[in-house]
Amino acid sequence: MREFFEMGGYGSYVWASLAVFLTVMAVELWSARAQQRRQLAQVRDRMRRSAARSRNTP
Amino acid sequence: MNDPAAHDRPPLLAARGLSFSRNEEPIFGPLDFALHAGEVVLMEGDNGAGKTTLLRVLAGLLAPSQGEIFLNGEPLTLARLSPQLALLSHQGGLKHDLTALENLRFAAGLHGQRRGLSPVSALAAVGLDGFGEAPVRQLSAGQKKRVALARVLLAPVGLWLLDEPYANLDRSGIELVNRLLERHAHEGGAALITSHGAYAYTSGTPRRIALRPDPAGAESQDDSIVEHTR
Amino acid sequence: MNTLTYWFHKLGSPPTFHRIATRVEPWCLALALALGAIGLYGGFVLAPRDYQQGDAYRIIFVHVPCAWMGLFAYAFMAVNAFIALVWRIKLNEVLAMASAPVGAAFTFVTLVTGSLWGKPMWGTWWTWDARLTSELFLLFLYFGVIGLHNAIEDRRQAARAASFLALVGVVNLPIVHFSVNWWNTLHQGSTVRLFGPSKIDASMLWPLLLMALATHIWFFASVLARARAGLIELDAGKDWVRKLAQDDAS
Amino acid sequence: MRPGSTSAACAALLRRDLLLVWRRRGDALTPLLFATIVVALFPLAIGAQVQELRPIAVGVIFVATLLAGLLALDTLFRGDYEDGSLEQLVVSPHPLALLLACKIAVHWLTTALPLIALSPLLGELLFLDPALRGLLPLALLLTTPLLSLIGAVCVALTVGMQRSGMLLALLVLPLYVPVLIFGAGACNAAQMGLPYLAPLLWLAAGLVLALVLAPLACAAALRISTS
Repeated sequence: MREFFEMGGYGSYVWASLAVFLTVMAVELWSARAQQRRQLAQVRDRMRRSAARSRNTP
Repeated sequence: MNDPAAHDRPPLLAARGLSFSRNEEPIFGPLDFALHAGEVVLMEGDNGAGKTTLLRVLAGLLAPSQGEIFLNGEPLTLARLSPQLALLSHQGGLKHDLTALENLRFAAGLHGQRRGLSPVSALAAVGLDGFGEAPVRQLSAGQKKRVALARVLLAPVGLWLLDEPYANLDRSGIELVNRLLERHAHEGGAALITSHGAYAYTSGTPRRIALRPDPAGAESQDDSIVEHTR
Repeated sequence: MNTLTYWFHKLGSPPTFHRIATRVEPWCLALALALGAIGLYGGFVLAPRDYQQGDAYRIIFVHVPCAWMGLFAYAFMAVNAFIALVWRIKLNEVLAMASAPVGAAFTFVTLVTGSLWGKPMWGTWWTWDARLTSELFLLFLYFGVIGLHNAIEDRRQAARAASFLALVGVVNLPIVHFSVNWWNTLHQGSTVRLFGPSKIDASMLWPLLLMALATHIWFFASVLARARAGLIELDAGKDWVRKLAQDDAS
Repeated sequence: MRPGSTSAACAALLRRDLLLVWRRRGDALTPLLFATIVVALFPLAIGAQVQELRPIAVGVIFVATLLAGLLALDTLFRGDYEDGSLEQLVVSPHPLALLLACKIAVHWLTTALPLIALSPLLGELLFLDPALRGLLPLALLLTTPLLSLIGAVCVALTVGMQRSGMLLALLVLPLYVPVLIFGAGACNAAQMGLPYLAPLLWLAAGLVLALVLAPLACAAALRISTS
C-alpha cells in the first residue's frame, strides 16, 4: 500500500497537484455560496433600513 | 412668430414613452412631448430629478431604457448621427489650455458654422469681444459659460439642449441668455433648457415638462402639455 | 411567439432562472463529485504506470481537464458577453460575469499542476513551454475581466464593459497562442512534447474523459451559484428578491 | 474643406490636439525621460560589460518603449472627459470612430515617434549590435502604432474611473503580448542571423487590421463607459 502513495518517487508531486485541485475547487464553490448569502443579507439590511425610515417619517 | 405652418412640419424633437432607469431605479418616468420650431421648453425639477440624464438621452449620449426619440421625424439611434442639435453641459466642453477663439474655431471646424456668424462675431454676441486671446483657464466661471454659449450660438443647428444655461451668470448674463433664446426661437429654432431657478426665461411662459408624472395626480402638469402662449 | 422563444424568454426572467438554478445546482454538484471520484480512482489507481514517466504522468488527470475547462469557460463567457452586449439581456451579463472567476480558478490550477509536473520532469518549477505561457496570459486576461468588472460601481455598466473586454480577449487568444508558439520555436528550438504520457491507451483515456465531464458539470454548478448571487444583486430592489431574503432568513 | 464636413472636423481635431500638446510641450517629454531612465537602470543592475548588455539590448528598449507608451495612454481621453469636450465629439455629426482615430494618431505622433527617434541613443546605452541600428527603428515604427491602437480601446473602457492607472496596465498587457513577441522577436532573430522578415510582416498585417478595427472598438467601448 505504501508504494502506492509513493507513486514511484513522484508521490509528493502527484498528491500535491490533486490537493491543489480539490482545495481550489472547494474554495471557489464556497465563495460562490458565500456571495449569495452576502447578497441576501444586504437585501435584508436594506429592507430593515427602509422599514425603519418609513416608521419614523410621519 | 408661432405660425401654424411650423406645426405641420415634423417637430424638431419628439419623445414617445421615453423613460430611463439606472440599476432598476427609474430616473425619469415615461415622457411624451414634442418640440416644434419656435418653441422654448423649460424643464423643471429639483436637482437629482434626472434633468441632466434626460438631456444626455435626447442628445444620443445615453440609450433610453424604453421609448423612442425623433429628430425632425426620423428616429434617433445611437449609431445614427445627430447633426441637428447642440448640447451645453455643466462642464461646457472647452479646453482650458486654449484661448476662447481657438476653442470656437475648433467648434466651427467640428460642427460647422452658422451663416453670417464667425468665431469673433459669436464672441461679441455673448459680450466677450476683446477676450478672444485670453486662455479659457483665466476666465471667470460666468465668462466660461458665455464662451460655451457662443459655441452653441455658432453651431448651425435648429435644436438647442441647454443644461442649466443660467448657472454662474450675473443679471446681464441671464438677460443675454434670454435674448439668445428669443432670437433662436424667432429664427425657427427650438430649445430645451433645464433650470431650477425661478428667474429662467421670463419673457413669456415657456412650456413646462414634469420629469416624472407624479402618481398623486399631476395637477400642475399632465400629459396634455399646455401650448406655448407667447 | 413559438414555444422556443417563449421558453427562452421565460428562462430569461430572473426569478424563474433563480428558481430553476436553485433546483438544478445541487444535482449538478452531486453528479460532478460522483463522476470526479470515479475518474480520479480510474486515473490514480487503475491506470497502468507509464513506461517513460512512471507515475508522474498521473497529474494529467487533473492538469488536462482543467486546461480544457479554462478555455471552455472563456468561450462560455465570450458567448454570453456577446449576447449581453448585443441584446442587453440581464441574464447573459450575469452568466458572463459568473463564469470569469470559475475560469480563472481552473486556469490557475492548470498552471500550478503544470509546474508541479515540470519539477520532476525538467527539474525546474516553471518552463516557458508554449502552452504553459499561453495559459499564463489567459489567466491575466481573466484577472483583467474580473478587475474591470469590480472597478465600476454601476452593475449593468460594469458587466457590459467587462463583457466588451472579454470579446476583445477572445480575438486576442488565438493570436497569443500563435505568437507564443512562434516565439517558442525562435528561442528553444522544437520542444519535446512535455505534457502527456508517451502514448494514451484506453485504460488512461476513460478516466481523463470522465474527469473532463466532471469538471464541466462542476463548472455549471459553480456558475449557477454565482449567477444566482449576481441576479439577486441586480434585482435587489425587486420584491421577488425581498421575498427570497425573508424566506432565507426564516 | 467646407467647415462642418468630416474632413474639416478631422483637420480641426488634429490641429487642436497638436496645439494642446504644444501648449504643454514640457509634458510631452516625460515619456522620453521615462524610457531613458528605465534603460539606464539595466546596466546598473546587470553590469556594464558588452557581452552582458548586447544580447538584452533589444528586449530592454522594447519593454521601456512599451511601458512609456502605457503611462502616456492615460492622457488620451482623460482631459477631454473631464472638461466635457469628449461629449462634444460624441454629439458631433461625424463618425466617432474617425474622430477617435485622429486623437489616437496625434497621441502616437507626440509620444511614440519621439521614442523611435530616441531609440538609436537608447541602443548606444546598451551597446546595441550595430547591425540592428537600422532594423530597431523600423520594428518600433510597426510596433508602437499597434500599441497605441490596442491601448486606446482599453483606455476607452476605463475612462470613467478616477484611479484607473494600474487597472489599465492589467487590461492592456495581455493584449500587448503578441505585438511585443513579434516586434522584439524580429530584432532578436536578426541578431541571431535568422530570417526576420516574417515577424515584421505579421506586425504589418496586425497594424493594418488594428488601423481599421481599433477605432471602431474604441468608439463602442467609449459609448459603454460613458453611458
